[in-house]
Amino acid sequence: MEKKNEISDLQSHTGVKVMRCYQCGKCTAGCVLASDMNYPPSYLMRLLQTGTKDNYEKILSSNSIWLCLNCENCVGRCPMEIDIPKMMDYLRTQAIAYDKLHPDSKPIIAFHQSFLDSIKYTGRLYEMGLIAAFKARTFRLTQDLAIAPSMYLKGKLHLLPEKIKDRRGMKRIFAQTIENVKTKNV
Amino acid sequence: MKIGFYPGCSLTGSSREYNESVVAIAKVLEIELVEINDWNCCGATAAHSMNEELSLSLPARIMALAEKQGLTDVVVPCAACYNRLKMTQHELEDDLKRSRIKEILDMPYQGNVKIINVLQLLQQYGIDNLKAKISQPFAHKVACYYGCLLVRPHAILKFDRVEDPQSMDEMIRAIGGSTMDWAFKTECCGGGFSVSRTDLVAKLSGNILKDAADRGAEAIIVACPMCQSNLDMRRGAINKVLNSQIDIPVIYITQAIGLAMGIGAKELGLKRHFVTVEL
Amino acid sequence: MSTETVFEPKIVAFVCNWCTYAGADLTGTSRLKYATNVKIVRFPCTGRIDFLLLLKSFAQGADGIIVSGCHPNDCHYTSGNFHARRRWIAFRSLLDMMGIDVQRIQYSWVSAAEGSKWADLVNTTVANIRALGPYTEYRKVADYLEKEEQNA
Amino acid sequence: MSKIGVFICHCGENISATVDVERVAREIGGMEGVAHAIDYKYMCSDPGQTFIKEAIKKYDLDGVVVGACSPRMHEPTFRKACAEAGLNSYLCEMANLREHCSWVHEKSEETTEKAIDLVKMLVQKVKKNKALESIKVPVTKKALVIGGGIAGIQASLDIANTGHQVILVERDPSIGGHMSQLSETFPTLDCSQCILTPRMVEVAQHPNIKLYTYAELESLEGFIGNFTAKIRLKAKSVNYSTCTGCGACIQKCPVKKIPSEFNAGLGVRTAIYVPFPQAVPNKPVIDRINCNYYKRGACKICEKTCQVGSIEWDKEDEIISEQIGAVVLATGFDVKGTDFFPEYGYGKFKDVLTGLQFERLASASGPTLGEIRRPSDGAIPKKIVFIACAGSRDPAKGIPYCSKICCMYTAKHAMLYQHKVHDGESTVFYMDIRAGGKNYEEFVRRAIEEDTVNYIRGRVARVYEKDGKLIVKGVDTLLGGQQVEIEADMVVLATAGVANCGSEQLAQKLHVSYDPYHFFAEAHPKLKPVETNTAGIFLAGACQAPKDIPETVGMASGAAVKVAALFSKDELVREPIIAVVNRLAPPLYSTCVGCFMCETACPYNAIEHEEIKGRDGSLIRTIAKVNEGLCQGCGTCVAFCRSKSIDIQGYTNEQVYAEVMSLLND
Repeated sequence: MEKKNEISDLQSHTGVKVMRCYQCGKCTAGCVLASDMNYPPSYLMRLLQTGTKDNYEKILSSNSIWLCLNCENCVGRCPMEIDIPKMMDYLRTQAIAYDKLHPDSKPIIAFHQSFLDSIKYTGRLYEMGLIAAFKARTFRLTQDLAIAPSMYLKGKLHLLPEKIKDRRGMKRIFAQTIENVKTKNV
Repeated sequence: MKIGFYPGCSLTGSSREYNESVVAIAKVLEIELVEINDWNCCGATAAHSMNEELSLSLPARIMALAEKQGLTDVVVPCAACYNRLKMTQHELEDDLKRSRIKEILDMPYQGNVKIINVLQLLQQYGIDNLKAKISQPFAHKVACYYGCLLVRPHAILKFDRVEDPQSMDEMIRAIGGSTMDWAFKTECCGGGFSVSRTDLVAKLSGNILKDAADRGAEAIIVACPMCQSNLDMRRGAINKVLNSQIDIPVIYITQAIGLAMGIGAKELGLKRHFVTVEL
Repeated sequence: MSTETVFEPKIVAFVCNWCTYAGADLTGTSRLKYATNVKIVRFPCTGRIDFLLLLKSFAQGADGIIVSGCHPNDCHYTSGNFHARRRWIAFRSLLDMMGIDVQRIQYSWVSAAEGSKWADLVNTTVANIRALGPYTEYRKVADYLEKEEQNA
Repeated sequence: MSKIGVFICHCGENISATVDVERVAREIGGMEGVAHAIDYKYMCSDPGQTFIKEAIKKYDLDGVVVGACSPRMHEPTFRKACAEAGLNSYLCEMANLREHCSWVHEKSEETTEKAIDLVKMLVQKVKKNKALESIKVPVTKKALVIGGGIAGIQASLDIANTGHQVILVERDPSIGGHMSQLSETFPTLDCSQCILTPRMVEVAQHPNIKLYTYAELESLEGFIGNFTAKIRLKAKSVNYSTCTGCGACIQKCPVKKIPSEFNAGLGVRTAIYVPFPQAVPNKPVIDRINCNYYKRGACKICEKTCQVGSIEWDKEDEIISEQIGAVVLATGFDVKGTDFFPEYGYGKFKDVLTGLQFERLASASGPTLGEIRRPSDGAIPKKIVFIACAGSRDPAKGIPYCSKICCMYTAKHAMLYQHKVHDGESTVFYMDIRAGGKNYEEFVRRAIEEDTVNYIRGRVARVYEKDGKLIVKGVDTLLGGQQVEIEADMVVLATAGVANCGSEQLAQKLHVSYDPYHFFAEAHPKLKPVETNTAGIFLAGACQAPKDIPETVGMASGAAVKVAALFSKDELVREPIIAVVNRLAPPLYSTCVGCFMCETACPYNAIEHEEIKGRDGSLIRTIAKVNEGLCQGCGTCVAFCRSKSIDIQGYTNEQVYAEVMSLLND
């Protein structure tokens, strides 16, 4: 019987069995951002295998979980078919609850939040609004100043958002999921 | 031929040329695209990075609407949307998750709509039938770039080969072009970091662009708005990293086919690219 | 799960010596755990199994039965398991006629190398029979058998 | 009223840890008809057996039940003990309290109660047991060895040297198997052919060995000591009695571009060919699929060149029949190709090779005469990468098990490369180095320390081609997952060792069991590694699981000894587990009505017709009779018999009914 802890939660939630990993490193070998991560995927698997709280917190406060692009190269090549990307999704949601987020996560979360806000209010992605909101969140006022206008000129940016009719429905979805504090990932 | 159509946000905005080219060739091929009424955004990377239930609810709503509209097959040109919809369908085979998501949506959801990408649509239409519509063979040597979301995870998408896929290459050859063996067909371009981590996008997209250039590609062919915008819009940043001047255009498979059918560059949205397209 | 409230079915397994009996031995050497409800009766081959014996078992109050031997083509005696399978197909209709739920008999193949398959087979069968509940109409079968014996 | 003795074994703690053995003995002791019941730590031990023997005498027992391990393990042991104490051995039964009870259940009431039920069941059975006399059958002292690799060669020679006849059947045109393809062998680096070819010649010349090459087993019937094997001699299209093996035909054959099996596809051969120069027999066969004459009816150049007129165009496959007493299976293994690995290029890169292909490159008899050269352009690779576990230990794309030999041959390959290409750089990507074996670890250390092979602990994600180089993207997990990129000229995959193609069908022909990977299954993982579950059929070498040469040779000799032991007697005793038709006093004679349903059911044609005649010789009735020699005791006839006149000894209706009744009415 395995004892109830962060790892067992992660396993029961994602269906990943961390002990299946025999540390061959194939995931890391093929990971496009491994060299930018605090802990490359295989190392992260090993941290999980130790089952200690310290190592689990190391992971939550690392940039690895935020730099993972979910490109699925690792799981596609893993001899043991360990779904690392699915695990990363889970770890990200856990990290948000945990207050020591790695600085690298800030712009990424900011982008995601701006993105989701746009969907919440319009039902679709309002790119102009997204960029504006993102700048506001990150104070990267100058970024993309060069391309934004030409995007507009090429008809790639709308000044006004497209809105769907059933915006109430959208709000309800958000209220019951991401805004619902009790929301445990299914 | 009549089929459901989910354009997704990019195709109405930053990648509208993809939409334009899809619509343009569909017209020639006499495929009627029936857009899903009041469709919403699939949530893309943002949703599944932040909250699983949300990442399932958004695509589920889209498919529920399609069902309500009586659509049995839906074509999804955007690889990201295609991937999210397929993954959601898979996840919701689990009864617990399905009932929870139905409760969130409070809409009926069967999960039996067939989700296909543009390449699958063209395969269904038939490569030979496609050939019949070619008036100006696309006589160019190109690198077909599939990216991640179109082919992975193979176990769930079950589309093409996981490494070195061929479906786009076959199509290019069918319209008179030549393709190449190259090394970055399915490596990631940086996807969702387009805005948040342009530095990483420049690095990853750089590797891809360089390999294609080294092997003498005249163009890179894609079927994903994220790949296209990273390789095209971010070209300035990329060339800085590589410190070189690579000016290979990045065009959609549908644009290539459109050109071969003799459709005008403007109608195919080729004027909207950042890297000028002269093919 | 509180065992006292759960119905513990009586299940007899008729298995062949070469494949399934050996497979069940492997389950043991692999230390895989399964329910105690099933008890194995060893036969040289499933071809030996006289299906009247199964009726007898029901008549004597068995709630369920497992019949398992070698996979097709793997029979130690070339064709015994084929004969068993043919007879089983015929036998099923007889069961229907007598109002015995076919689900009470689990017919399967477990090779000498399939220790884990045996454990799964036992556990799923026990679960299924538990769901079906105790077999109560054995009197009917008993009467039928008495008639049979008179005829014979 | 019967007097049964019951003996419950603790098996050390294997049984007593989860079963309350004292209680089992106590409750069984109270059973009707049980005269004596005890429990003891090790029943199979000498004192344990003595308990049984003494009890038989003291209580004048007429039946014994031992509650211990599986009868498949110790039934012979305890039956022998009973016989020694004067009790007919077939009055002894075993209740399987270990494999079927203590090992598969947790310690609990239920477990102990199940144990009690199992013992009761056997007590009720044994009450119905009858004393049986074992059957004596003659032994045909001739062995069939299937497969002419090192395993088959060793087994054949060892059996032949005990003075017994051997028939060696090889599928290919020559014996030698994989070993003949190897360059040098670990851990001594002596040349494979130098040690193998003398053995091959010895086989060909041995007076007790009949060699059939280019032949396959068609069918096997019968039982231990008395098999009939049908062997298909594939048409060689060359008459070996006249052919001198001069090779002129091979020189002249116009079809020259057929990939050579012997060179693992790296070399080419002709349509009429001898697989390799040292082949035994050193005479050619015509490969009819590729021969011009068989393809389009014209050519016949070989016939024109042949001085002695040995070409036989119309020769057809021939099926011969041999009487034999034992079989040794030595069909070896196969290697997975490179094409199943997507990330290593689906086999499309010419310079990505399998280990076996590298052996051919390194071998003096190979396509490059032992020089390491790239198949693509013939250049000498200056950088070479070896990838271990390419398919092994890979449930997703390959096989879950460890192929065992790869760690050693990869070290050998790297070493050979360094010896042949002095300015070369070799890298090995590995997960673990499994070098258990005499002088094996030392060998690997030598590769690393003296031959400067660069060992990197980690797997390779992918290999791709660029500017004529193979870019290998790997990782060094010992540096916390640092990525490693190598521009290699050649990549060698240590692909998995898998069961030989057709092994499943062969197993079915022989009625031996096989594992999920189609390797043949041994009778017991520890104590019967060379026996199969089918008496008289033995295993040698890699057909049971991947093995290196020393292990294979050891196992082959083991199998040979088993055969020799079997042949050391003129007749062997068979269990009398056979069917019998009941006989009664006149006027009934038998309840058999002569419907002969049994005859239709019997897989062995063991049912004969017996005429019952009156004193005046007039025919009264014809009833079924079982031929003891042919009956194998499957009992199918019993299930078919409407009048319940045929029954099978050891599993009679009475016995099995008693078992079932006991289980259900407690």
